[in-house]
Amino acid sequence: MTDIKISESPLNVQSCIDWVQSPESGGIDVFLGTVRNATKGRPVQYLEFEAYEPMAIAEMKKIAEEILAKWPVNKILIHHRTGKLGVGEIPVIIAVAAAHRGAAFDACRYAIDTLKQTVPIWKKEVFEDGEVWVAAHP
Amino acid sequence: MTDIKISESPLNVQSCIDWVQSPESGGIDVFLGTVRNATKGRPVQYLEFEAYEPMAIAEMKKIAEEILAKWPVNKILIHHRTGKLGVGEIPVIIAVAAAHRGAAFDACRYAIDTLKQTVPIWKKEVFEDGEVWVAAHP
Amino acid sequence: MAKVLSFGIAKEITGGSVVDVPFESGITLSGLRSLLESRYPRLRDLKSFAIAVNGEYAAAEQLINDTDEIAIIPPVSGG
Amino acid sequence: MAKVLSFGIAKEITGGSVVDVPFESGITLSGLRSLLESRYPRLRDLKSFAIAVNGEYAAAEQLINDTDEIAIIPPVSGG
Repeated sequence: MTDIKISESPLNVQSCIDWVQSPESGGIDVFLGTVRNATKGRPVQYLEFEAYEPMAIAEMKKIAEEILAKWPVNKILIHHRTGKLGVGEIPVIIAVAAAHRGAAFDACRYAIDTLKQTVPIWKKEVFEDGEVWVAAHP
Repeated sequence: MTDIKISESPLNVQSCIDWVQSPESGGIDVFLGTVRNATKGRPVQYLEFEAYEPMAIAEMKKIAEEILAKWPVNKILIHHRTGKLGVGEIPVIIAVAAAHRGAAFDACRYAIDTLKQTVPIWKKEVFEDGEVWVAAHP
Repeated sequence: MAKVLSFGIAKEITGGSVVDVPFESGITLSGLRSLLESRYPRLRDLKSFAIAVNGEYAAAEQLINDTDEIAIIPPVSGG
Repeated sequence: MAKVLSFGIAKEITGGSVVDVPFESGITLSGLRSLLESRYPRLRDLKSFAIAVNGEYAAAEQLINDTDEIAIIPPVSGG
Protein backbone atom coordinates (compact mmCIF):
# COMPACT_ATOMS: atom_id res chain seq x y z
CA MET A 1 0.00 0.00 0.00
CA THR A 2 1.21 3.46 -0.80
CA ASP A 3 0.25 6.95 0.36
CA ILE A 4 1.65 9.74 -1.82
CA LYS A 5 0.82 13.37 -1.25
CA ILE A 6 1.92 16.92 -1.99
CA SER A 7 0.57 19.52 0.37
CA GLU A 8 0.93 23.19 1.23
CA SER A 9 0.05 22.48 4.87
CA PRO A 10 2.52 21.33 7.52
CA LEU A 11 3.17 17.59 7.46
CA ASN A 12 2.14 15.59 10.50
CA VAL A 13 4.74 12.99 11.43
CA GLN A 14 2.59 11.10 13.89
CA SER A 15 -0.26 10.57 11.45
CA CYS A 16 2.22 9.38 8.80
CA ILE A 17 3.63 6.83 11.23
CA ASP A 18 0.13 5.75 12.24
CA TRP A 19 -0.66 5.16 8.57
CA VAL A 20 2.35 2.92 7.84
CA GLN A 21 2.06 0.85 10.98
CA SER A 22 0.51 -2.58 10.67
CA PRO A 23 0.46 -5.82 12.66
CA GLU A 24 2.54 -7.50 9.93
CA SER A 25 5.41 -5.03 10.28
CA GLY A 26 8.31 -5.39 12.68
CA GLY A 27 10.18 -2.27 11.69
CA ILE A 28 9.50 1.20 10.34
CA ASP A 29 12.11 3.52 8.96
CA VAL A 30 11.13 7.15 8.73
CA PHE A 31 13.12 9.85 6.98
CA LEU A 32 12.34 13.48 7.73
CA GLY A 33 13.90 16.27 5.74
CA THR A 34 14.24 19.41 7.85
CA VAL A 35 15.09 22.95 6.82
CA ARG A 36 18.62 23.84 7.94
CA ASN A 37 19.54 27.27 9.20
CA ALA A 38 22.50 27.67 6.85
CA THR A 39 23.98 26.52 3.53
CA LYS A 40 27.77 26.53 3.36
CA GLY A 41 27.82 28.87 6.33
CA ARG A 42 25.36 31.36 4.82
CA PRO A 43 22.30 31.86 7.06
CA VAL A 44 19.04 30.72 5.42
CA GLN A 45 15.89 32.70 6.11
CA TYR A 46 13.44 30.28 4.54
CA LEU A 47 13.02 27.86 1.65
CA GLU A 48 10.38 28.02 -1.00
CA PHE A 49 9.27 24.77 -2.66
CA GLU A 50 7.51 24.55 -5.99
CA ALA A 51 6.21 21.38 -7.65
CA TYR A 52 4.96 20.36 -11.08
CA GLU A 53 2.30 18.64 -9.11
CA PRO A 54 0.68 16.00 -11.33
CA MET A 55 4.06 14.86 -12.62
CA ALA A 56 5.62 14.96 -9.15
CA ILE A 57 2.83 12.76 -7.80
CA ALA A 58 3.29 10.37 -10.73
CA GLU A 59 7.07 10.18 -10.18
CA MET A 60 6.62 9.59 -6.45
CA LYS A 61 4.18 6.79 -7.24
CA LYS A 62 6.75 5.27 -9.57
CA ILE A 63 9.30 5.26 -6.76
CA ALA A 64 6.84 3.56 -4.43
CA GLU A 65 5.91 0.95 -7.05
CA GLU A 66 9.55 0.21 -7.78
CA ILE A 67 10.18 -0.28 -4.08
CA LEU A 68 7.23 -2.64 -3.71
CA ALA A 69 8.63 -4.68 -6.61
CA LYS A 70 12.17 -4.68 -5.25
CA TRP A 71 11.91 -5.10 -1.45
CA PRO A 72 9.58 -7.04 0.87
CA VAL A 73 7.93 -3.99 2.39
CA ASN A 74 4.32 -3.59 3.51
CA LYS A 75 3.59 0.12 3.28
CA ILE A 76 5.25 3.21 1.85
CA LEU A 77 4.31 6.80 2.49
CA ILE A 78 5.85 9.81 0.73
CA HIS A 79 4.56 13.28 1.62
CA HIS A 80 6.15 16.45 0.30
CA ARG A 81 5.35 20.02 1.15
CA THR A 82 5.29 23.05 -1.10
CA GLY A 83 5.37 26.78 -0.37
CA LYS A 84 7.45 28.68 2.14
CA LEU A 85 9.13 26.69 4.92
CA GLY A 86 11.05 28.19 7.80
CA VAL A 87 14.07 26.71 9.56
CA GLY A 88 13.16 23.45 11.34
CA GLU A 89 10.07 22.80 9.21
CA ILE A 90 9.68 19.49 7.39
CA PRO A 91 9.65 19.49 3.57
CA VAL A 92 9.48 15.72 3.21
CA ILE A 93 8.47 12.63 5.15
CA ILE A 94 9.14 9.13 3.88
CA ALA A 95 8.00 6.20 5.99
CA VAL A 96 8.44 2.53 5.11
CA ALA A 97 7.13 -0.39 7.14
CA ALA A 98 8.37 -3.94 6.60
CA ALA A 99 8.40 -7.27 8.38
CA HIS A 100 12.17 -6.90 8.82
CA ARG A 101 14.19 -3.76 9.29
CA GLY A 102 16.77 -4.23 6.53
CA ALA A 103 14.17 -3.79 3.80
CA ALA A 104 12.66 -0.77 5.55
CA PHE A 105 16.05 0.98 5.75
CA ASP A 106 17.06 0.12 2.19
CA ALA A 107 13.72 1.17 0.72
CA CYS A 108 13.49 4.42 2.68
CA ARG A 109 16.95 5.47 1.62
CA TYR A 110 16.28 4.52 -1.98
CA ALA A 111 13.09 6.57 -1.89
CA ILE A 112 14.70 9.81 -0.73
CA ASP A 113 17.76 9.37 -2.98
CA THR A 114 15.54 8.77 -6.01
CA LEU A 115 13.08 11.52 -5.11
CA LYS A 116 15.95 13.99 -5.12
CA GLN A 117 16.94 12.86 -8.61
CA THR A 118 13.67 12.45 -10.44
CA VAL A 119 10.70 14.17 -8.79
CA PRO A 120 9.94 17.59 -10.32
CA ILE A 121 10.07 19.68 -7.17
CA TRP A 122 12.35 22.68 -6.81
CA LYS A 123 13.56 24.70 -3.87
CA LYS A 124 14.77 28.23 -3.65
CA GLU A 125 16.95 29.20 -0.71
CA VAL A 126 16.23 32.69 0.49
CA PHE A 127 19.09 34.50 2.24
CA GLU A 128 19.13 37.96 3.75
CA ASP A 129 20.83 39.32 0.66
CA GLY A 130 19.59 37.18 -2.19
CA GLU A 131 18.08 33.89 -3.30
CA VAL A 132 19.25 30.80 -5.14
CA TRP A 133 17.42 27.96 -6.91
CA VAL A 134 19.23 24.96 -5.47
CA ALA A 135 21.25 22.86 -7.94
CA ALA A 136 20.17 24.95 -10.94
CA HIS A 137 23.61 26.03 -12.10
CA PRO A 138 26.89 24.10 -12.43
CA MET B 1 23.97 15.26 22.27
CA THR B 2 22.45 11.98 23.29
CA ASP B 3 19.21 10.95 24.97
CA ILE B 4 19.20 7.36 26.24
CA LYS B 5 16.30 5.89 28.16
CA ILE B 6 14.69 2.65 29.26
CA SER B 7 11.08 2.94 30.25
CA GLU B 8 8.09 0.82 31.17
CA SER B 9 5.70 3.41 29.73
CA PRO B 10 4.73 3.68 26.06
CA LEU B 11 7.29 5.56 23.95
CA ASN B 12 6.17 8.80 22.36
CA VAL B 13 7.45 9.13 18.81
CA GLN B 14 6.59 12.80 18.40
CA SER B 15 8.45 13.90 21.50
CA CYS B 16 11.49 11.85 20.42
CA ILE B 17 11.48 13.59 17.05
CA ASP B 18 11.03 16.98 18.69
CA TRP B 19 14.08 16.26 20.84
CA VAL B 20 16.42 15.35 17.96
CA GLN B 21 15.37 18.20 15.71
CA SER B 22 17.68 21.20 15.54
CA PRO B 23 18.28 24.11 13.18
CA GLU B 24 21.66 22.62 12.21
CA SER B 25 20.11 19.38 10.96
CA GLY B 26 18.88 18.76 7.44
CA GLY B 27 17.80 15.17 7.89
CA ILE B 28 16.48 12.88 10.60
CA ASP B 29 16.31 9.12 10.33
CA VAL B 30 14.01 7.41 12.78
CA PHE B 31 13.78 3.68 13.32
CA LEU B 32 10.79 2.25 15.13
CA GLY B 33 10.64 -1.36 16.15
CA THR B 34 7.07 -2.61 16.25
CA VAL B 35 5.64 -5.81 17.67
CA ARG B 36 4.62 -8.16 14.86
CA ASN B 37 1.55 -10.34 15.07
CA ALA B 38 3.41 -13.54 14.18
CA THR B 39 6.82 -15.23 14.20
CA LYS B 40 7.36 -17.78 11.45
CA GLY B 41 3.62 -17.97 10.96
CA ARG B 42 2.85 -18.58 14.64
CA PRO B 43 0.50 -15.92 16.08
CA VAL B 44 2.11 -13.82 18.82
CA GLN B 45 -0.06 -12.68 21.72
CA TYR B 46 2.41 -10.28 23.27
CA LEU B 47 6.11 -9.77 23.95
CA GLU B 48 7.72 -9.31 27.30
CA PHE B 49 10.94 -7.31 27.52
CA GLU B 50 13.39 -7.48 30.39
CA ALA B 51 16.54 -5.38 30.79
CA TYR B 52 19.64 -5.43 32.97
CA GLU B 53 18.97 -1.76 33.25
CA PRO B 54 22.18 -0.04 34.40
CA MET B 55 24.27 -2.10 31.98
CA ALA B 56 21.76 -1.66 29.15
CA ILE B 57 21.86 2.10 29.61
CA ALA B 58 25.67 2.01 29.65
CA GLU B 59 25.80 -0.10 26.46
CA MET B 60 23.33 2.20 24.69
CA LYS B 61 25.46 5.19 25.70
CA LYS B 62 28.51 3.43 24.25
CA ILE B 63 26.68 3.00 20.95
CA ALA B 64 25.74 6.69 20.90
CA GLU B 65 29.30 7.77 21.75
CA GLU B 66 30.75 5.53 19.05
CA ILE B 67 28.36 7.04 16.54
CA LEU B 68 29.28 10.59 17.53
CA ALA B 69 32.94 9.67 17.01
CA LYS B 70 32.30 7.97 13.68
CA TRP B 71 29.71 10.07 11.81
CA PRO B 72 28.95 13.80 11.57
CA VAL B 73 25.63 13.64 13.41
CA ASN B 74 24.15 16.22 15.75
CA LYS B 75 21.81 14.30 18.03
CA ILE B 76 21.07 10.67 18.84
CA LEU B 77 18.15 9.33 20.82
CA ILE B 78 17.70 5.69 21.84
CA HIS B 79 14.64 4.76 23.89
CA HIS B 80 13.76 1.17 24.75
CA ARG B 81 10.71 -0.15 26.51
CA THR B 82 10.43 -2.97 29.00
CA GLY B 83 7.48 -5.01 30.21
CA LYS B 84 4.58 -6.43 28.25
CA LEU B 85 3.97 -5.08 24.74
CA GLY B 86 1.05 -6.01 22.54
CA VAL B 87 1.03 -6.28 18.74
CA GLY B 88 1.69 -2.89 17.13
CA GLU B 89 3.36 -1.41 20.19
CA ILE B 90 6.84 0.10 19.94
CA PRO B 91 9.71 -1.55 21.85
CA VAL B 92 12.41 0.75 20.50
CA ILE B 93 12.85 4.17 18.93
CA ILE B 94 16.14 5.36 17.53
CA ALA B 95 16.34 8.83 16.06
CA VAL B 96 19.42 10.44 14.55
CA ALA B 97 19.65 13.99 13.26
CA ALA B 98 22.50 15.15 11.03
CA ALA B 99 23.34 17.98 8.67
CA HIS B 100 23.20 15.51 5.77
CA ARG B 101 21.02 12.45 5.40
CA GLY B 102 23.71 9.86 4.62
CA ALA B 103 25.18 10.07 8.11
CA ALA B 104 21.72 9.96 9.71
CA PHE B 105 20.82 6.74 7.83
CA ASP B 106 24.19 5.07 8.46
CA ALA B 107 24.22 5.94 12.14
CA CYS B 108 20.61 4.93 12.77
CA ARG B 109 21.11 1.56 11.16
CA TYR B 110 24.36 1.00 13.01
CA ALA B 111 22.60 1.86 16.27
CA ILE B 112 19.80 -0.70 15.90
CA ASP B 113 22.13 -3.40 14.52
CA THR B 114 24.55 -2.92 17.42
CA LEU B 115 21.81 -2.63 20.03
CA LYS B 116 20.54 -6.03 18.97
CA GLN B 117 24.02 -7.49 19.44
CA THR B 118 25.30 -5.89 22.64
CA VAL B 119 22.59 -4.33 24.80
CA PRO B 120 21.43 -6.63 27.64
CA ILE B 121 17.72 -6.63 26.90
CA TRP B 122 15.75 -9.83 26.34
CA LYS B 123 12.39 -10.56 24.87
CA LYS B 124 10.06 -13.45 25.39
CA GLU B 125 7.47 -14.20 22.74
CA VAL B 126 4.22 -15.37 24.23
CA PHE B 127 2.05 -17.59 22.02
CA GLU B 128 -1.32 -19.09 22.78
CA ASP B 129 0.32 -22.41 23.61
CA GLY B 130 3.71 -21.48 25.01
CA GLU B 131 6.51 -18.97 25.25
CA VAL B 132 10.04 -18.61 23.91
CA TRP B 133 13.00 -16.44 24.92
CA VAL B 134 14.05 -15.13 21.52
CA ALA B 135 17.52 -16.21 20.28
CA ALA B 136 18.30 -18.11 23.50
CA HIS B 137 18.83 -21.53 21.96
CA PRO B 138 20.71 -22.62 18.82
CA MET C 1 2.27 27.12 -31.31
CA ALA C 2 2.10 25.38 -27.93
CA LYS C 3 1.93 26.30 -24.31
CA VAL C 4 5.10 25.42 -22.41
CA LEU C 5 5.11 25.17 -18.62
CA SER C 6 8.18 26.18 -16.76
CA PHE C 7 9.22 25.83 -13.14
CA GLY C 8 11.85 27.01 -10.69
CA ILE C 9 14.74 28.82 -12.35
CA ALA C 10 13.24 28.07 -15.79
CA LYS C 11 10.22 30.19 -14.93
CA GLU C 12 12.53 33.13 -14.33
CA ILE C 13 14.34 32.47 -17.60
CA THR C 14 11.24 32.17 -19.77
CA GLY C 15 9.48 34.98 -17.92
CA GLY C 16 6.39 33.06 -16.82
CA SER C 17 4.99 29.77 -15.64
CA VAL C 18 3.24 29.29 -19.01
CA VAL C 19 4.69 30.70 -22.22
CA ASP C 20 3.61 30.36 -25.83
CA VAL C 21 6.25 28.80 -28.05
CA PRO C 22 5.62 28.55 -31.80
CA PHE C 23 6.62 25.23 -33.37
CA GLU C 24 5.27 22.72 -35.89
CA SER C 25 3.64 19.54 -34.63
CA GLY C 26 5.87 16.57 -35.37
CA ILE C 27 9.09 18.19 -34.19
CA THR C 28 11.36 15.89 -32.20
CA LEU C 29 12.06 16.55 -28.56
CA SER C 30 15.67 17.39 -29.43
CA GLY C 31 14.40 19.82 -32.08
CA LEU C 32 12.18 21.46 -29.49
CA ARG C 33 15.11 21.61 -27.07
CA SER C 34 17.24 23.53 -29.61
CA LEU C 35 14.33 25.84 -30.33
CA LEU C 36 13.85 26.56 -26.61
CA GLU C 37 17.58 27.11 -26.16
CA SER C 38 17.73 29.68 -28.95
CA ARG C 39 14.58 31.40 -27.75
CA TYR C 40 15.78 31.42 -24.10
CA PRO C 41 19.62 31.32 -24.25
CA ARG C 42 19.99 31.36 -20.46
CA LEU C 43 18.65 27.77 -20.42
CA ARG C 44 22.16 26.86 -21.63
CA ASP C 45 23.62 28.19 -18.37
CA LEU C 46 21.74 25.60 -16.33
CA LYS C 47 23.49 22.50 -15.06
CA SER C 48 21.01 20.61 -17.26
CA PHE C 49 17.33 20.63 -18.11
CA ALA C 50 14.85 17.98 -19.13
CA ILE C 51 11.63 18.29 -21.08
CA ALA C 52 8.52 16.50 -19.93
CA VAL C 53 5.74 15.64 -22.37
CA ASN C 54 2.34 15.01 -20.87
CA GLY C 55 3.83 14.64 -17.43
CA GLU C 56 6.56 12.15 -18.36
CA TYR C 57 10.26 12.56 -18.98
CA ALA C 58 10.60 12.27 -22.77
CA ALA C 59 13.34 10.81 -24.98
CA ALA C 60 15.29 12.89 -27.53
CA GLU C 61 13.70 11.20 -30.56
CA GLN C 62 10.10 11.49 -29.30
CA LEU C 63 7.78 13.44 -31.65
CA ILE C 64 5.90 16.35 -30.12
CA ASN C 65 2.48 17.72 -31.01
CA ASP C 66 1.37 21.22 -30.15
CA THR C 67 -1.51 19.74 -28.16
CA ASP C 68 0.92 17.96 -25.79
CA GLU C 69 1.56 19.37 -22.36
CA ILE C 70 5.19 20.38 -22.51
CA ALA C 71 7.20 21.36 -19.44
CA ILE C 72 10.75 22.58 -18.96
CA ILE C 73 12.26 20.71 -16.01
CA PRO C 74 15.40 22.37 -14.63
CA PRO C 75 17.53 20.34 -12.16
CA VAL C 76 15.18 19.14 -9.44
CA SER C 77 15.92 19.82 -5.79
CA GLY C 78 13.10 18.43 -3.70
CA GLY C 79 13.48 16.75 -0.35
CA MET D 1 30.20 -16.62 47.90
CA ALA D 2 28.77 -13.97 45.60
CA LYS D 3 25.43 -12.89 44.36
CA VAL D 4 24.92 -13.58 40.66
CA LEU D 5 22.23 -11.78 38.69
CA SER D 6 20.51 -13.60 35.91
CA PHE D 7 18.14 -12.50 33.19
CA GLY D 8 15.83 -13.87 30.54
CA ILE D 9 16.22 -17.59 29.98
CA ALA D 10 19.14 -17.64 32.46
CA LYS D 11 16.78 -16.62 35.25
CA GLU D 12 14.68 -19.68 34.51
CA ILE D 13 17.78 -21.88 34.47
CA THR D 14 19.24 -20.62 37.75
CA GLY D 15 15.85 -20.41 39.38
CA GLY D 16 15.90 -16.73 40.32
CA SER D 17 16.99 -13.26 39.33
CA VAL D 18 19.65 -13.29 42.08
CA VAL D 19 21.30 -16.50 43.23
CA ASP D 20 24.15 -17.15 45.65
CA VAL D 21 27.12 -18.87 44.07
CA PRO D 22 30.04 -19.92 46.27
CA PHE D 23 33.50 -19.20 44.84
CA GLU D 24 36.86 -17.84 45.99
CA SER D 25 37.81 -14.28 45.17
CA GLY D 26 40.54 -14.21 42.55
CA ILE D 27 38.93 -16.79 40.30
CA THR D 28 39.19 -15.98 36.59
CA LEU D 29 36.11 -15.28 34.55
CA SER D 30 36.61 -18.53 32.64
CA GLY D 31 36.88 -20.35 35.97
CA LEU D 32 33.63 -18.80 37.10
CA ARG D 33 32.05 -19.75 33.78
CA SER D 34 32.97 -23.45 34.28
CA LEU D 35 31.66 -23.28 37.82
CA LEU D 36 28.34 -21.80 36.67
CA GLU D 37 28.06 -24.38 33.88
CA SER D 38 28.54 -27.29 36.29
CA ARG D 39 26.14 -25.78 38.82
CA TYR D 40 23.53 -24.99 36.13
CA PRO D 41 24.15 -27.49 33.29
CA ARG D 42 21.30 -26.11 31.16
CA LEU D 43 23.44 -23.01 30.55
CA ARG D 44 25.34 -25.25 28.13
CA ASP D 45 22.19 -25.61 26.01
CA LEU D 46 22.12 -21.88 25.27
CA LYS D 47 23.38 -20.54 21.96
CA SER D 48 25.96 -18.70 24.08
CA PHE D 49 26.17 -16.70 27.26
CA ALA D 50 28.39 -13.89 28.47
CA ILE D 51 29.27 -12.84 31.98
CA ALA D 52 29.22 -9.20 32.95
CA VAL D 53 31.29 -7.92 35.87
CA ASN D 54 30.18 -4.64 37.41
CA GLY D 55 27.99 -3.90 34.43
CA GLU D 56 30.62 -4.53 31.72
CA TYR D 57 31.25 -7.48 29.44
CA ALA D 58 34.32 -9.16 30.93
CA ALA D 59 37.25 -10.97 29.32
CA ALA D 60 38.04 -14.65 30.03
CA GLU D 61 41.23 -13.88 31.96
CA GLN D 62 39.70 -11.18 34.15
CA LEU D 63 39.95 -11.89 37.92
CA ILE D 64 36.70 -11.79 39.89
CA ASN D 65 36.09 -10.80 43.49
CA ASP D 66 33.06 -11.90 45.43
CA THR D 67 32.17 -8.23 45.95
CA ASP D 68 31.83 -7.69 42.17
CA GLU D 69 28.39 -7.47 40.62
CA ILE D 70 28.26 -10.54 38.43
CA ALA D 71 25.55 -11.13 35.85
CA ILE D 72 24.80 -13.99 33.49
CA ILE D 73 23.96 -12.53 30.07
CA PRO D 74 22.21 -15.01 27.77
CA PRO D 75 21.90 -14.08 24.06
CA VAL D 76 20.38 -10.60 23.95
CA SER D 77 17.26 -9.93 21.89
CA GLY D 78 16.27 -6.29 22.36
CA GLY D 79 14.87 -4.06 19.66
